[in-house]
Amino acid sequence: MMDAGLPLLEVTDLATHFHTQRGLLRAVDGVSFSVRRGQTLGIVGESGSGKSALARTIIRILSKRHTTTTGRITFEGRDLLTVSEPDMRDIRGRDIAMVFQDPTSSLNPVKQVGVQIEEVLARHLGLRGRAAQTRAIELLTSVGMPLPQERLHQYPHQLSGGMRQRVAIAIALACEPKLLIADEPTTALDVTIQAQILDLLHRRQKAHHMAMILISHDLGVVAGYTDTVAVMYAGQIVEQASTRSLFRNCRMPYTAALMRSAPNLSDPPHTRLRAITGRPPDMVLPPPGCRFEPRCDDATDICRNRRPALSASDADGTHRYACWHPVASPGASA
Amino acid sequence: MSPAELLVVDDLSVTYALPRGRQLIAVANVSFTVHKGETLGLVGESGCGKSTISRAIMQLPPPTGGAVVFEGRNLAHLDTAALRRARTRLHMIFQDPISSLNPHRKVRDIVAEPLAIAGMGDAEDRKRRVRAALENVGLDPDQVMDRRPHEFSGGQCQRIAIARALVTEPQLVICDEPVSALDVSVRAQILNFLEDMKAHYHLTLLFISHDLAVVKNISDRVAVMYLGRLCELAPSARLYEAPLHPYTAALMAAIPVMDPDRCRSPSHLLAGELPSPMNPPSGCRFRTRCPRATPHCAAHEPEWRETEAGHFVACHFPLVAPQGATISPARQP
Amino acid sequence: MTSYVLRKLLRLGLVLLVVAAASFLLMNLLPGDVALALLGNEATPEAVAQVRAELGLDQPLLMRYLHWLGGFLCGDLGRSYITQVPVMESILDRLPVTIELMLLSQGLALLIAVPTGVLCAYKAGSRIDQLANAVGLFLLAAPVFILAILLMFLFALKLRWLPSTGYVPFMTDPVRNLAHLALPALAIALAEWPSLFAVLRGDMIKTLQQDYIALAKAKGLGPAFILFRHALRPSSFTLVTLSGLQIAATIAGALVVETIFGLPGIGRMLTGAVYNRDMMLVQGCVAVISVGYVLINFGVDLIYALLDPRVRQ
Amino acid sequence: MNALADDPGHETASPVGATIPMRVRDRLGLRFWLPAAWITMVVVLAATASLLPLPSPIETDFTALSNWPDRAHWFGTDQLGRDILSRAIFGARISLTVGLLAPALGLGIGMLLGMTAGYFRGRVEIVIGAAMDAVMAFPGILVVLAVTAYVGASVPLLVILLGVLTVPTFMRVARANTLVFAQHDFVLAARAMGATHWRVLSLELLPNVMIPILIYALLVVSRIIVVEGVLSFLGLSLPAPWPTWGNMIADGQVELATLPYIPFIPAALMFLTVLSINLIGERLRARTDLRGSVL
Repeated sequence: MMDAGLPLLEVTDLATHFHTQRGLLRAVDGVSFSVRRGQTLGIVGESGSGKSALARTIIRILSKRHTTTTGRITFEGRDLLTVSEPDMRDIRGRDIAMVFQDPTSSLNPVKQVGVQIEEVLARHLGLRGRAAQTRAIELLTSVGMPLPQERLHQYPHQLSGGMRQRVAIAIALACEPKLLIADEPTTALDVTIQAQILDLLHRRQKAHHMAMILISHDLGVVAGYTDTVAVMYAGQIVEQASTRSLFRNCRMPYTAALMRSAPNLSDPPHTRLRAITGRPPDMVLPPPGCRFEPRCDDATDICRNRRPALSASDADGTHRYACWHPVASPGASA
Repeated sequence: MSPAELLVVDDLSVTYALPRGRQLIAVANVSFTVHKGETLGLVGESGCGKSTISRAIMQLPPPTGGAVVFEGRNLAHLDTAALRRARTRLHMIFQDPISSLNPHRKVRDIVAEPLAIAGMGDAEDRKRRVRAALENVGLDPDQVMDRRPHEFSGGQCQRIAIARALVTEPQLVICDEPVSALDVSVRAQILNFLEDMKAHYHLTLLFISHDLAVVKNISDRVAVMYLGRLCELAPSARLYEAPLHPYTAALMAAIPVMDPDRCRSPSHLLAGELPSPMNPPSGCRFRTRCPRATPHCAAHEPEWRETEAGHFVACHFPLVAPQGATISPARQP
Repeated sequence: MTSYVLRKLLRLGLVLLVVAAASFLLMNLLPGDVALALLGNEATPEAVAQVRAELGLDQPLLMRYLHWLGGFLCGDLGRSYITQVPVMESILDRLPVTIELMLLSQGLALLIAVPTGVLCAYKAGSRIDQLANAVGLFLLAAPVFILAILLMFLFALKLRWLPSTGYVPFMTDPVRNLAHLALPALAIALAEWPSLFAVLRGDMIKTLQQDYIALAKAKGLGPAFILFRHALRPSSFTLVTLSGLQIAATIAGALVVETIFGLPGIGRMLTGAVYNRDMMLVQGCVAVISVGYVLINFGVDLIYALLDPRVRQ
Repeated sequence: MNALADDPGHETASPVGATIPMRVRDRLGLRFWLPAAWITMVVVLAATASLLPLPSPIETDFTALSNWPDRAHWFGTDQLGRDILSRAIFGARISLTVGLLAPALGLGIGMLLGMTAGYFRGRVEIVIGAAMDAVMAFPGILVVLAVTAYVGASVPLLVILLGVLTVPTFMRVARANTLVFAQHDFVLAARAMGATHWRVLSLELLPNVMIPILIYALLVVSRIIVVEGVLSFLGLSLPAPWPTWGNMIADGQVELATLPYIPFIPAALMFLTVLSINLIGERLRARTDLRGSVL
């Protein structure tokens, strides 16, 4: 890679605030990260952590009337927040594509599958008619769709959930984007289908040397398919590391608690789960200090009063966490 | 029937009539027993019929075939009054805690409803029981009794729903995906809490979920369903150590594990999609996606048999047991 | 699709039979005697009996119905009691005026409602949306006859831009024809607009929140393409159904508006027939209008199926 | 899923033990109270019309023909010298009687049928649906025209006819809401506890269905007032010389060019009344939490 040194996407101090009746809701509140070409970044968080809002902010599809966005989103050297809307439309679908959570609602119910694929081809590649159709069939074949030719004239309701998600992926891959944002792409699917779809995304990504942001609430999903992981809590990234380092060596109590609270197949039956008490904070009135403080076992006064910055824990600075009292790392002398 | 057998589901079938004379067989010939004091997990993907079973047990509507025997009595044969009495000993908890509480009623009325329906106790007695139930689920009765469900979070609503299920001190509680709508952190709270309640009230649970990890955690025994039929039933630990049915194995392999180093080979992936329940495959219903399927599987429906004590499977070619002994398809129990 | 159309056709046949039977029964089961109504209370019993025989009223109900239905199917609706002109002839004479009025008004209503509905949904909450909603609220409160009188007062009597009453056939002079129909059609259209607008706007706002609109944006498609090619069709189901049902309101509007503006349409004829207790004419008008209404709603069902692939199965 | 799919706001009710969350209650405001005051005034005047010191609404006064509004006759007199204020107040009686009673009748029957159809489904629903379709196959106004042509117009007849004609729409709203709420698990939960159908319908479903249907009923009231106006405009409501807003407008329309106040005063009253009801309905709809209801 010529520019392997430069990240493809660099997000700096990004904040997205929704205007609600109750006040300003800080869905994304000061988030920074970067994604390199061909890499996969996982973003993990519970519902309400701001991960979907973050994805929609990056491709700028949130309503301008109801949101305020600040910060910088540098994609291939351009700040997406200052790019004009027509230019942004050229980027969406061609350079950055997105796969949504529920394929039942993310495909237009009154349009044939083929039309929905072909309109991206027409929009960005100028392909129309027979050429577009041939390409659409190729795309459907590449996402493992049985009988692709017949699918072109079917409507979404005639397909199963897994197949609909394959169509959504075909649409996303149509212009061979440089970055794919997959927002909980398998949450609405059964486990066996989830495995198929994750595997498909992984293979297509490798084939196109595409960068990917894989958003999920499930640490297990993220563990298997990402290079780096960012953990989000209450609109902020609280820990960020290479996937291996995060799962082997997590420092933020929230990440640790999240890992412990999910039941594990390898544990014997009736193993007591280590639940996190309480609930995520109200994002209209977030706690002034660390946002996890009200639920954290190790919280002290400093946690209540001062917000911890995202700081590096290892020598090369790739493992970073925001915590005053990090979990002891087995390798480090804390 | 032994006294330990609290609920016996025998050859249960649920069939829906569809327009133009078609039939949807949602559940076909399912048999299992729930012993007093245990937790039986029922696991399967969407559309496998697990929720239909829970409703058939509750007689909502009664199953189209087979019998549901609770505390030694066939529920389908009970008259209205007797069935209503039986329902005080048999309760249900639902997936979506918010949807399972009427938004227009106060918590005190919601929790008292089973008592009111069964006509148990006088007003004073009911109030006392409601308070006790709310306290037991960790809610302060004075704080919550006069509020309505929308003022609570999902996890709290689930506690209220559990208080309602426990207020008549039932024997058996059917939990239909009780934690699927909750976030990971809240899910653990509710799962722990169900274990506590089970101990406190000496409950027996039938726990239905699509999530194997959750089911394994809470259950003593686990039954696996696919497309309206049981595939396998075994003690929880045993099932996970040595699954016999290829579907069970595939289901386990598909669960994402929190380990970045675990190898994910595509060979573990189950190919294809769930066939339509309106037109299920002949013979073994899993054969269209089964890596071990042979023409024999298409022609013959596998028998439900016990391969070792307490381990049942319905498969012509079960997987090799870890001891190294192959269970040949010809050997009958 | 074929089976859907066949099912709807079967239903159409049944509904038409019900409508025919109901139109007939309405006139024949209600208390009161047509002959007596025609001749007045001082009529001699002999005269009444004679009229009853002439009208076939002495036959059993079923026979009368079959006789009437046979006539109805052949386009024979009997003769007016008063003018003796065949009912069908009078209706065919007046029908074009009413049909033109309804087409103009419904077309005008949709022509205003679709762009305003789409625009206000896209800019929901903005000034223009608030304004449109306020206008809608006011128009919704203004019955069609008040609008008609107001329009007539302003544009015909005060400003004298358009004629107040009268009618010129389209074939004679298209411009004057349209001039005569402009105010009546506008009155009905303005009365129809608020509900069509509100329904489309509401559905469109819901559609615009769907994930497939987010996906359309994520594809890089422009707002006009998204609004009209992605969002409009799934948002128009209720609108289509409503504009079929609204024909009923348009008919009520036509009755009044034709009377106010002196248009020689079927509505004015029906109102006159009601005053004159010309039962044959009333029955004929009711039957024809009802059949037309049923046919329009059958057409609406078909359009619905064209719009939404999910209902075809 | 909307743009705020990840909206953390939905999990924000404070935990038990902390302060009880205040529901954001915006005030009803002038847009509610002004129309409400107007409706109250119209209702009170109409109800006490015969007790008020008003000139007779039907007696003609040839000394005061077509007087423009002045101090003696606040709203002027019509071509026959009748006091328009008095006629307007008496006319309000008809509008309100028909406008309130007909929807009440329709709501009663429609809700019963709609809840039955939506809850029991199956054949009951098919039969009720078909019956409603048959009623709706006719343009309602024609039925009223035809029947009044035959039996002669009267207020009770109008109430019954218009009431019956509103049954299908009430039934649809009731059924749609019943369908929605019947799918909620709380209905299944009640059945699982052994609640009778009657208990489920009256305790679990009725409170949920009632609110959207009452708000819808306000819309129907305003619509029926308009329809009564159309009918009396066509001379098919109360026979002359008794006043209704509709026939006052019709009578006045003849002299529209020279005496516009005669039709426009009752027209304005009717407009304000209908507008007020719509405003109240809109305000209540915005204020009430109709999550999940179908309207």
